[in-house]
Formats: sequence, C-alpha cells, structure tokens
Amino acid sequence: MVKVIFVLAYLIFAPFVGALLDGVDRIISARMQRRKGPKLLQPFYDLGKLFSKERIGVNNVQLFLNMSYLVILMIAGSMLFAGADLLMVLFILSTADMFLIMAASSDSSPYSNMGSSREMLQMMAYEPLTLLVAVGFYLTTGSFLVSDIIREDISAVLWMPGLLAGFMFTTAIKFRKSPFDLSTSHHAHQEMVKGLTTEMSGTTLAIMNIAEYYEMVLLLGIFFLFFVNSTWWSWIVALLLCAVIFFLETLWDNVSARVKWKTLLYSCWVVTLVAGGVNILILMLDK
Amino acid sequence: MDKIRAFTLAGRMLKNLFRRPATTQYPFEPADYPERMRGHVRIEIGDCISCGLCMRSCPSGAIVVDRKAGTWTIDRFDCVQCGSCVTACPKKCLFMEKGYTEPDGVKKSETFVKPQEEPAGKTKKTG
Amino acid sequence: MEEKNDIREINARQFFPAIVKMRTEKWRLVQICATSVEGGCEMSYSFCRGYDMRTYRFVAYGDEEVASITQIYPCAFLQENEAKELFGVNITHIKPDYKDKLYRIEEETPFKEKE
Amino acid sequence: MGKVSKSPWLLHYDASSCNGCDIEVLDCLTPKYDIERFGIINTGDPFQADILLITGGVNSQTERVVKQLYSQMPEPKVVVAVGICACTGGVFKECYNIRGGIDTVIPVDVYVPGCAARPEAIIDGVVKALAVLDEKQAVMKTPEEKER
Amino acid sequence: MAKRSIVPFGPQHPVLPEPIHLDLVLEDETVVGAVPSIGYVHRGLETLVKKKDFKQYVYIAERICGICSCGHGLGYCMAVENVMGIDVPERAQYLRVIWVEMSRIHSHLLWLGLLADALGFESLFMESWRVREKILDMFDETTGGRIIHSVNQVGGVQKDMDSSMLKHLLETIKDIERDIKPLVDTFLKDYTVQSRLKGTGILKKDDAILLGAVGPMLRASGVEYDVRMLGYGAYKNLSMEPVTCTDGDSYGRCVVRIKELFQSFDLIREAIGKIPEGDIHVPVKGNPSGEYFLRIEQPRGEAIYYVKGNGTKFLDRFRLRTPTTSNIPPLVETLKGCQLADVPVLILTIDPCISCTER
Amino acid sequence: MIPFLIGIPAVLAVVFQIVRNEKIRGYIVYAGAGAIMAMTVVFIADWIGGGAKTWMFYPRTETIDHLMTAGDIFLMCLIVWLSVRYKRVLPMILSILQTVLVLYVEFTAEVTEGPHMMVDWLTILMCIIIAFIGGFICIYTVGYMKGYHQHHKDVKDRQPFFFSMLFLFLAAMFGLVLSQNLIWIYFFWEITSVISFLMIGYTRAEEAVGNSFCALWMNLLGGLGFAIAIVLMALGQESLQLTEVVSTGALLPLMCLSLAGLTKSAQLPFSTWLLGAMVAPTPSSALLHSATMVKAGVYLLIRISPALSGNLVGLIVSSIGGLTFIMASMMAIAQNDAKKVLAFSTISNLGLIVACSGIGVEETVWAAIFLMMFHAVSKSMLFQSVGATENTLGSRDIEDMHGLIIRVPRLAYIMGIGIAGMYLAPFGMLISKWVALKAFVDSGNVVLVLCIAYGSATTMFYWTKWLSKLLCRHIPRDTVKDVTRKDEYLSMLFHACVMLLMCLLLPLVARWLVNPIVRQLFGNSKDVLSMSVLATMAIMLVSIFVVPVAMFFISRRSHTELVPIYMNGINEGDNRFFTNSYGEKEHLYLSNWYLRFEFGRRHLRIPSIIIAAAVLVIGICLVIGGVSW
Ligand code: NFV
Ligand code: SF4
Ligand code: SF4
Ligand code: SF4
Repeated sequence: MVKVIFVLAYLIFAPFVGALLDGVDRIISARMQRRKGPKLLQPFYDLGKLFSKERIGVNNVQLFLNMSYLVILMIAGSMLFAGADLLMVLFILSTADMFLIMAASSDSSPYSNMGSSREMLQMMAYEPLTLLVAVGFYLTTGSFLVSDIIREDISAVLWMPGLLAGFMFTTAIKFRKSPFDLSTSHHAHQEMVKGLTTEMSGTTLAIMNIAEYYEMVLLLGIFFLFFVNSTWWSWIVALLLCAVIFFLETLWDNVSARVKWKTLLYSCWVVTLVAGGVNILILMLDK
Repeated sequence: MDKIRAFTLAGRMLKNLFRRPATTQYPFEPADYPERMRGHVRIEIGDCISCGLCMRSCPSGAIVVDRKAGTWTIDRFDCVQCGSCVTACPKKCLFMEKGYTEPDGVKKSETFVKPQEEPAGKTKKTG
Repeated sequence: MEEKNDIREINARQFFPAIVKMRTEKWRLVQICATSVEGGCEMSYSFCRGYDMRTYRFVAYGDEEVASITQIYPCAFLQENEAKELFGVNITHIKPDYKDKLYRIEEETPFKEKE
Repeated sequence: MGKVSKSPWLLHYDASSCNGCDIEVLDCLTPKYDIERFGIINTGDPFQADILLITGGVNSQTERVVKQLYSQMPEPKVVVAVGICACTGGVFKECYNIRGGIDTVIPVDVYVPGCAARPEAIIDGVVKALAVLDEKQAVMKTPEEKER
Repeated sequence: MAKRSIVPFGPQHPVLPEPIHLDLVLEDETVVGAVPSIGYVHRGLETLVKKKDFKQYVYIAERICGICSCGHGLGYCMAVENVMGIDVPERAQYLRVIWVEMSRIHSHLLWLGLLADALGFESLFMESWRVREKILDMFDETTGGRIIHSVNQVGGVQKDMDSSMLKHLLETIKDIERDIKPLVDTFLKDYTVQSRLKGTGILKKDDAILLGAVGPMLRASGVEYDVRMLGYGAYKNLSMEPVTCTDGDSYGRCVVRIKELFQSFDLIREAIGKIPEGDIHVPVKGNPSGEYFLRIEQPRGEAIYYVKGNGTKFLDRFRLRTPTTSNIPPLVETLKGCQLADVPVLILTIDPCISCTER
Repeated sequence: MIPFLIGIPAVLAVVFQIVRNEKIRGYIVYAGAGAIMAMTVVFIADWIGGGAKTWMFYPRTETIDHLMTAGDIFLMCLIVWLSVRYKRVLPMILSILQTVLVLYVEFTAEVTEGPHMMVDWLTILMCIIIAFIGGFICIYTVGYMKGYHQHHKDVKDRQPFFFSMLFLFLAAMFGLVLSQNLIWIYFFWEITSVISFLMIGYTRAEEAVGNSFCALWMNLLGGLGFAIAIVLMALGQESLQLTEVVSTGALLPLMCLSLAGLTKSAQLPFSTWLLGAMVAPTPSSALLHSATMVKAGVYLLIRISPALSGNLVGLIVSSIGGLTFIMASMMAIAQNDAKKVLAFSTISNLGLIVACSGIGVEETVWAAIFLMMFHAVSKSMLFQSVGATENTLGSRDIEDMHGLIIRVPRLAYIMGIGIAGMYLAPFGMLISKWVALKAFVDSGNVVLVLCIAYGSATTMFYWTKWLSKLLCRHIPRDTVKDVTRKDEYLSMLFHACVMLLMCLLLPLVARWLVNPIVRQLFGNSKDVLSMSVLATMAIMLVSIFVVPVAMFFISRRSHTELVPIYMNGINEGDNRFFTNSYGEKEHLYLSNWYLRFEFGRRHLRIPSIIIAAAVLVIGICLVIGGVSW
C-alpha cells in the first residue's frame, strides 16, 4: 500500500517538484550572476507555453520517441519509488536515454546528431559509476532492493562516501550542469545550438522537459538512498542533504566552464575508478 | 605561471548570492539618461528658415524640408541620431534630446509645420 | 600628421618578383587594395615589416590578367576574391577561388567604372 | 496575460547589422537589464522560439536565411526589427547590397528604432511584441474551437 | 577510413551574434577542414563615398561596426586629415585617445564575456558584461551614445569632456579594475577554463607573420607589433609597450587581451593626467585631394584606412582593411585539427568582427 | 540417434561434392537442414521422454577409435600439406606435435574405459543451437551465396565446397558437444579448426589465406593445449573422461583445457583470428561466430567451470574474459565496418561468458548460459542481416546504412531487433548481465566488477550509435533495390521470432532449460532469478514493447506540421543540402563517432594483447609451479 502511494506520489508530483527545483535553480543561478532572474514558477509557464504552441516537427517519429522516453523514465522512477531493484532501475534509465538519443538522431540534422553523439558519450562516461553505485548499495546492505536499502540501521553513505562523491560528480551530466552539459544545456548558454533538442519544438520539447524533471527527481531519489536509514529523522536529514547536493550542483554549474568531451570522458572514468573502484574494493574487503 | 585552481569563482558566486542584483527595474520604473544622450531630434520649428541644410547633411535621409509648404518632416524610424543635422543647422533650431522614440508596430514620421501666425502646430502622420 | 606613405609604382612584369622578394625578406602582407581608375584598376599591395610599411602599385588595364599571389601569401585569398568580385579585376588562380560568390551580391562589380 | 507571453523565447539573427544593435540585444540578457525576468530565454533555435529579433537590414545573402528561420518557427510568432537598419535600412539603404528593412522580406510586428537601439527600447519593443503574441495566439485558437 | 561529416556552421548561430559561416569537415568531433565564407553582413558601404560627402561619411564610417565604432570614426578622420594636411588640436588628440581606449576596454570586456559564453561559463559571461556596462554608461555620459558615439569629426572632436567627467571616468576605471580582478583570475587560472584554452589553436610566430595575423592574435604569437607605437595622435606622448605573449595558443590570446585591458586603464589614466586645455577642433576648409594609407590599432588589431580624394567633396575611394580580414586566414589554419567544441572558442580568439570585415 | 545427428550432415557434405546443379543443391540444403532440425527434435523428445536423465553411450568403441586415429593423422597430413604449400611453419609444427602427443596417449597409456558420449541438458541446449541456428544459417546461405557471387565476380565460385564445409562443420559440432571422451572431443575439435581454416580461406585472396593461417595456428595452439591435457589426464588420472577432469579438479589439465577453450573462443591474446575470419563470406562468419566454432570453446569452459570455481585457473580464465570483454568492446567503438563491429562485439561478449564461467558458481554459469543463447541468436541474426545488407547496398559500412529504415525497412527492423537483443533492457543480454554483475560482486572480484561496469558502458556506445544510424530518417542519395532472397528472410525472420520469444518467455526458458543445466553441472538446485526480479522483468518487457507502440499510436493522432530541419538557416529546403561557402549546394553528411584516436585498434590492440598474454603466461607458470591458491 505504501508502495502504491509512493509510486503515485512520484508519478504525480515528480514533474512539479522537478519544475520547482528548476525554477529555484534558475533563480539561484541568476542571483549568483547578480541578476534578478525569472519567476519561481517560470518552468511551469514555459511548459504551458510549449504545449500551447503550434505543432511543428521535422518528422513524425520524434514525438513518439520522446513520449517513449518519458514513459520509460516514469517506469524507472516508479520502480525506484516502489522499492524495486536498483540495478534494474538503472538499466531502464539507460534504456530510456536510448530513446532520447534515437529521437534526437531521427533526422539528419547536424546539430541534434552531434548532440546525440555527445549524449552517447556522456552515457558511456557515467554508466560505470552508476553501476558501481548499485553495487555499492548491494555490498553495504546485501540487497539491490530499494525497499531493503532504506531499512538499514545506518545510512549507506557511511560505507560509501567515495561513491557518493563520484555520483555527485557524474550526476552533473544528468542534471545537464556546466562542466558536463555537452549534449544540450540549460537556458541561454548553448553548446552548438541546442544539441539534442535542436529539432524539438512545442509539445515535443515539453515532453522532453517533463521527462528531465522525472529524471531529476529519480536521481535525487538515489541520492536520498545514500542518506536514509531506518530512523524517521534520517528522512528529513536526507531530504535536506539532497537539497544541499542540488545546490552544490548549481554552484558547480556556475563556477566552471564546459569541458570538452575528452576531459569529460576521462575525468568521469578516472573518478569512477578512483572514488568508485576504491570504495568498492574497501567494501568488498570489509564486508 | 601561477598554479591552476578549480572553483576559482566559487567565493564570488556565493557572495553574489547575497548581494543585491544589479538589475534595473526598467519597464516598471523609468530609466534615467545622461544629459548628453542622443535620443531624438527636436525642432524649434518657429526658428527654422527651411534652408534644407539639415536635410542635405543627414546621412540617412531622414529629414525632408519642404520650403514651399514650410514643413519639416522627420522619419523617426530612419533617424540614426547622429546629430549631423544639429551641427549643420545655421539657426541652431535643432536639438538632440534625451529619450528615444517609442517602438511601434508601424513606422511613423513626424511633420512639423512652420507656424504662419499661431504657435507651432504639430501633426502626426503615419507612413 | 603622419609620416609619408611609401608607395612604389611597378609594372606588371616586375610585380611577381617583387612579391617573392617581400616574402623572402619576411614582410607581412597587410592589405590589397583595388581602386578603379580610368580604363582599369589600380592594385596596391601593402607590406609591413616591423613598423615599416611599403606599398607596391600597378594598374591592371581592361581585362588584363593579374596573377594571384595566394601561392606566395596564402592569406591573400579573401582580399583577392573581393577585388575580383567587386572590381572585376581578372585575378587568376586564386586558391581557393570563390568564383565571384564571396559576397553573392546581385549587382555585378559595383565598384567598376561603368562606361 | 496569455500563455505565450509568460515565457517568450527569443531567436536573434543578425541580418547585416553593424553589431551595434546586436550587442545591445545581448546586453539585454546581462545583469543590468536581465530580460529573463520576463521569462525570456535567448534560444538559438528557431523551433523553440516565439520572438524573432532581427537586427540589420536585409541583403542578398541573408534574405533566404531570414525567410527560412521565420518559416521554421512555430505559430504564434512575432518579428521584432531592432535598430534603424532593421526598420528601414538606415544609413545603408543606399548601399548596393542592402534591400532595405526587414519588412521587405517578412512581416514585421514591432519596429524598435534607435541606432543603436537602447536596451530599454529593446525591452519596450519586446513588451509590445508580447501583446501581439497573445493576440496571435487568441486568433490561432479560435478557428480550432469553431471546428469542434 | 571513417566517413567525414560535412556540416554547416553558421550563419545563424547563437555562439556568436554575428553571422559567420564555415563549412566544416569533421571526423568525430575533430575538424579536418574548414572553409570560411563571408558576405552575410556585406552592405557595400565603401561605395557610399560617392553619395555622401566626406564630412557626412564619418557617420557612416562609425556605423561600419558597433564595437569598434569609435576607432572607425577616428581612423577615417585621421586619414582624411592626413590627405588634407590638417593638424588636430592637442586636446582633441588626447580626447580621441581616451575614447578609443575606452572603446578598447569595452571591446575586450565584451570579448571576455563572449569567450566565457562560448566556454559555457554563463556566470563569467554575465559578470564580464556587468562590468562592461559601466564603461558603456561612461560613454553614454561623455558622448551621448552607448554604442555609436559620433564624437569624431574631420578636424577634431565634437564634444569635450569637462573635469568632472574626467574624474568620473577615473573613478569608473578604478571600479572596473577592482571588479574584474577575480574574473581575470578565473580566466587565467581556473582549471576548466584552462582545459579549454591551453594548447588549442596554436599559431607559431612564423605562421602568424606569413598568414598576416594582426593585433592580439599576432602579439600572442610573440611578435611585437602594435600600431599605437607609431605614435599617432596623442600616443606619442604616452608611454606604452606592446603586450606580447609567446604561447601562441588561445590562452595566450586571452592573456594578451587581458593585459591590454590593464594597459588601457593605464593609458587613460596617463592621458587624463596629461590632457592640455585648448580647442577641440579646427575648422576644415576645402576638399580632400590625394591619397593616404593610414594604420591605427583597433581593439582587434591594425586596421588600414585608405582614402583617395579628387578635390571634390566626394571621395574617390575609401577602403578599409580590418583586422578581422587579416585574421581569418590564420583562423582557418588554427581550426584544422581542433575539436568541434573548440570551433566557437577559436573563432572567438581572433575576436572576429564580421561587420567590420565585410563592410 | 546420435549417429544420425552427426551422420546426416556428414553425408550431405559428401553429396554436395557430387551434385553440381545449383537448384538441386539448394533443395538438398533445405531438405538437409530440415532433416537435421527434425532429427534434433526427435532426439530431444526421445531424451526427455526417457526422463531427461544423463545418458552415457558407447563405452567400447574400438573401431571408431581407430577411425578417429586415422582421422587425426589425416588432418595432420592435410595441415602439413597445406602449410608446405603456403610455406608456413608454425601450423605444421603445432599440428605434428599435438598429433604425436595424442597418438602417444592412444597407443601407450592405460586408461580406464568409460562412456564416450553423453547427453545432458547442456548437450541438448547446444544441439538445439547447432541444429536450428546452424540449420537456418545453411538455408540462408543458399540465397546469400547467389548474391555474393553476383557481387564478387573476382572470387571463384566454389559453392559445393562451401556447402560441404558448412555441413561438415555442423557434424563436427554435434560430435563435439555429444562427446565425453577427451580423445573424441579432441578429434572433433581439430575438425572444426581445420574447417574454419578452410572456410576463412574461401576466397583464396592473399588476405584471406593469411588470415586463415592465423586462425589455424591459433586454434592449433589451443589444440596443443588440449593434447597436453589429454596426456596429463591419461598419465595423471588414468582417465580420459571430461567429467573426470571436472571431478578431480587437477589444475594443470584444467589449465590446458582452458587454454584450448580460450583460443577457440577468441579470447584476448588470440582474438586476432576471429577478426581475420571476417574476410570469409558472411554465412561462415555467422556460423563460426554465433552458433558453432566459438561456442565450442565456450561450451568447453562451461563444462569445466564447476572445477574452476575459486582456484587459480578460474581466476586466470575470468581475468582474461573480463579483460577481453572491456578491451574488445572499446575497440569495437572505432570500427565502421559492420562485420568488424560484430566481430569485436562477439569477442567481447564471449569475454563476458568466459569470465562468468571462470568464476564458476551457479549464478555465473547461469548467466553464461543465457548470454550464450542470446548471443547465438542475435549474432547469427545480425551477421545475416549485415550480409543481406551488403548484398543490397554493396557495402557493409555502417555509415552506408544511414537511413536504412527508409531504404530497406525490413532489413533495418531485423537488424534493429538483433541490436536491441544485444544490449537493450530488457532483452536477455541485460538480465544476464544483471546476474553476472551480482555474482561477480558475490565472488568478491573487484576487477571483474569494474570490467563489467566499464564494458557495458562501452558496449552501449557502439550499439547505440549503430542503432541510431539505422533508424535515422535520413533521405538517402539513391534508392536501392532489396535483393535479399526469400530464404534469407525466412532465416532472419526465424531468428527474430526466436529472439522475441526468448525475451517474452525468459522465465520459462530459465526454469525449463537453464536451471536444469545448472543443476546438472553443480548437482544442486538454487533459483538464480528471484521472483521479484522476474516481476521487474515483466514490467520492463511491457515497457519496452508496449510503450513505444502505444506512444506511436498516440502521437499519430496529433497533427504535426513538417518543416525543414535546422541548418543555421541555410538549409536548401530538402534537408539534404546546404549552401556552402562558395555559394553552392553542398551535400550534408553526418558520420558517427568512431573515436579512432582514443579507442582505435592501433592503440589498444598491442597493449591488450601484451597484458592478456602476460596474465596467461604468468598464470600458466604459477599453475605449473603448483602454487596452491
Ligand atoms: N575587425 C574589426 Fe573592428 C575592430 N577592432 C575594426 O577595424 O570590430 Ni567590429
Ligand atoms: S540626427 Fe542624423 S539621422 Fe537623425 S535626422 Fe539628424 S542628421 Fe538625420
Ligand atoms: S537646417 Fe535648421 S533652419 Fe535649415 S531647414 Fe533644417 S532645421 Fe530649418
Ligand atoms: S541601427 Fe545603427 S547600430 Fe543598429 S545595426 Fe544599424 S547602424 Fe548599427
């Protein structure tokens, strides 16, 4: 029953939470740049507008691929919130991303193809660490099941600080934050037009944005897992820490230039190896 | 060579977070402009002698002076606010003033008719 | 007031050797200027070394062929293409040759003296 | 306010401007004028744009580009001509390669005069454009409803 | 052998507000070939000398470009003055230097911002442009225009700066200097920025000379060449040394421009200290006859103005060779072998100004 | 029953040498393949009807033994002759050496007699793979070879030979998987080596000959390992039973057998041969690299895997497998030749399977078997579709497959299913990876965990880019006519259906086929896949099949205005051309990323070979030195 509530809550509220976070992010960024920034609800206005625009597209399949992306992401998220297998969630997550890539490369548009190539590269960069995170949870708690992980007596983060650091590092890719926002980027600072989203407009783009919100909440959910344990107050602490992490990502976005793909790939892999690998090794030796 | 650092801007960004934004309130509060601002050309039509020097000196041909009708017309959407006409006017009846021409959906020109007896008449014409 | 320009008039035959010499003496090509004159086009090639500037000049009459100097100074291609397109100077073997499509203007050779 | 006017996204194209208006357009994004206050994002992508900001007059090469960008924008869309060049061709209208203002190629909804157009004027122009945008959206909706 | 992608880059492109176009041949993300194209901003304003008299033409020359507008006005006026043999009053010369240096500051700050933007460093872009706003306000106050200043005229300048303005200017400069210190730190020392700039787009000294690079591009390759050293205008009374750097890469160009920024601050300070009282323009009589090639140092490098008069008030020929024209061939050279993500950055490191180039 | 399985293809092989008419040959192939499949079905039914117990056969087989000896000698002679003809020394030496060793054992050693053949669940699985996938490949070949020879006029038409080899290969494979006596296995093992050698050299082009010899010596090296294992077993344990090897668990013979397995399955220091084998006509690649040849190596390793658990040999095998997995998948990124990509991905996948069997616990073997099944089906399918595409397009460059979906949609769908099967959730590969990862973690092998983490990322990359290239709606420059023949489609469709069925029925397959195998190998039963995971699977299946379809129909309902794609405003209007710098039309071209300088074979091959070889050599030294683990 609780599960159902969680899943429903995720399905219903995730886009709202995501959009709100996006709004907060935009305001914080603006303030850091000494701008006034948009309104808090701006992401909602954006979505509203996108849905109200005329539907144009470069082909007929992009919309459906994007919708598949959205729905599969929703499934992945629901599984996470239903307490299912973490590894599976991550696998589905990458499957969802596949649809995004296919949507972007569904036409011979130079920029969106470039974006999709880069997106693939980014997937290659963050995949290892995400898998290792799941492994880390398995090693600390003895199960891939989210429902088991949250019932541990002590927070997983105590066992896997390296993985947390690594995960924060690579999630910048997923959050599309600055050093790693190669394939597309938020707001005004584009890399090569709009990367992946170059050919998306109106509804198609809105769907993609909503999917990103789902993904954002999903990722924050995984961060949440790091901190949560069987006590009730840990939930609050975890929520706060998730907020801190989100803030740190925003800060990071604002203090770094976008790197090139090689730097991205190598740094992510090295971080995976060092932070993730060592952490896993220690866990294996210890457990 | 200095050493390379990461997060060089972090301190400043965090500080900025608590500073007041540098943004003006513009459309909600009027902006203030400096004295010298070249905003738009104003004519003291009464002093104009319709010599046409301004018309000839205008690089973008925004001014039309009709000697016979005694009109002085400026196409606001053609004037580049260079001030050439102001310098050229022998009667010094042209002035560069603060404040720009409002954006509009149609291009407008303004015609000033030299007053015969009564004070400066002003008619607007769209074109 | 500035120092006087150093402009040397040469004829078309002396032109190429002069350019080659400039190259070997490591002069920097700074500009190529075409000016329409009576019956043709005056070409001025300016070079700099240090702060000195020297200009070679000759007049290409009518359809006279002018050899491109892109073999010697590859950076000349933009200005040569421009002279060709706007003035109708018959410059040959420019590399790369934009074939009068550098600016893609509608009017042909707008700078050329029209009879 | 309608839906579109709450989040108008810009597409900026330099048709053949002298950069003066360009940098003023960009300037609007920066802290002092920060048009993101109105939810404006400068997208580079016609597919996502609602307002086409054009600076500079039209010449033979940019004509097609302008038309194409315009055609790639989804309805409702408005065009704002920024700067005297974009309005009429300005000082360059007698040049052999200038056709004149933007309105010689695509319909313009708002003209922003000024050389260079001041950020304040650009903001005014955009605000004017928002009204037009809402109108266009309203028009766009009605026939649909009638069909139902 | 992998197939190579052939994609267009520009003209409509958000990295740069201007319509520059390149045909790029790519392998993965590596550029193996680039063909530049210009003409999207070509107006053909050189022919306008036939329609506007030489005094009017100043206003058109100023509108060649909105970034280096002040320099264009100056360059054109100086060329005409040289043809006509006019001696400009001292004070006017100092004022011109002050304005031109201000416009250099504005241009370089603008460039820094655009570079940051091309690097995807939004906050740095915003900060740079926020600082730049101060110099624009200063322009607004002293000349009446933020972008197009319309202060130069043949024979001098149109407007004077009184002492309160000069004082304000000094304060502003101090302000700017304080504000950009942390930004400069970021540009020169931040790891992510360095990873983008260091070692990309290397142009060797000999290549730079052969390909005709000018300005910061040339100086970053280790060639000491700054036309201001010729001592035109008031420069002959001011002390300055060309800024050079031997790296020859994007980072070097960034260093050179940043140093020039500080050099400009110093020049303005010095000029304000030395500025004499007196007239700001002399009357101009007669029409130009003769020709002259004039070099001045624009923010982007040496620009050459050619003026040929025939004794009427319409010039025979006006020609401008802008720094960007000269910098495009070296740009094409440095593009080969770089990454696609570097293309905007490399294009920016020459600080292109297409409207200047194409006129 | 068994003699038929081996016999029918063998006889057919002879028939092809006699029948020269193309038509008739085609029918014979159909009939033969059908017969083989039918036989297998009957055989399995018979076996299952008999209680699905492990059957042992032929305890005494004097005559056959002698025949095999003769066969061994014949093979040796053949190799020696060919080596002399093409002036290669290495194969000759290896061949003579191993034959002598085996003959030595046969004539001198005293071994306890035991059954020579055995049937259990693993055998059955292998038989199914060989019969059905192999059989359909044969059917496919009929159509393919016609097209092939139309394209490659320079290649001499030696189809009868080719078909003979195909069927002979099937025969040898049946023999191999059914045998239990090491000498018998060895005999079939050698046959497969030699036939693959002959098939690779089919075109007789210089490159082909070179590559075929490369394949030969590498496989012979494995054969030598096999021979040594036989000697060791005969002398040490006085037994030649494969089961004995497992049950005694002596390290040295295990090591030698593993070496044989590694070479056959083209693991790292030896993976060159598989890449070289790509010069052969596609059906032979399909056969060699999906259903048979390489599977022989994997089969052997799986057989002995219970003995590998937790010892040094297991460690070596799993390390090499892991290394191969990641290295090959990296190298695959830099390939644009479709067959090369398939080759690398084969190697890499086999690496994963090998790593799994090297760990040798229930879960990993479970995963290994699953991986093997999925790999067999989808690889065979991919090879076939690439072959068909090559015949249609005249190129097998992935770049040329740009927009295949609108040019040759049917092939594109088939290829797409194959690719999806290779890596997409929830297709089988992924679930196996899940199990493998879990098992690796349980076994505490951090290196393997890292390998799988990185390897799956790289795998994802090259498949995704291929898939997106296929599915791109790029308007091609020219239209092509699909020249794929019906029998080719039949085969590919069969594979596609099997693929989909396997995914849909995964839990059933697991329960009825894979679990029994594991149970038999390890002698106990344990459910590898828990119910919750299966439930997850179900959700995923629904998501992957239902969602896109549903979305497709939903999105169909909405009207979309089509506009030209964005090309900075200079699209010429038809999405293909843009205005270039010279003011002309230029064809837009988009290529995938190959990261040649980062993941190119040139950079990775030598280091990876050196590392793998070092691991192998050090491992062997340690084993010989008797270091206990
Ligand atoms: N190129 C150029 Fe300019 C400069 N500096 C001028 O001559 O910017 Ni628009
Ligand atoms: S300010 Fe300049 S453009 Fe405007 S009317 Fe006067 S001369 Fe003409
Ligand atoms: S120059 Fe002065 S006086 Fe002459 S027409 Fe113009 S405004 Fe009138
Ligand atoms: S209006 Fe003025 S500033 Fe704007 S582009 Fe035209 S000339 Fe430049």
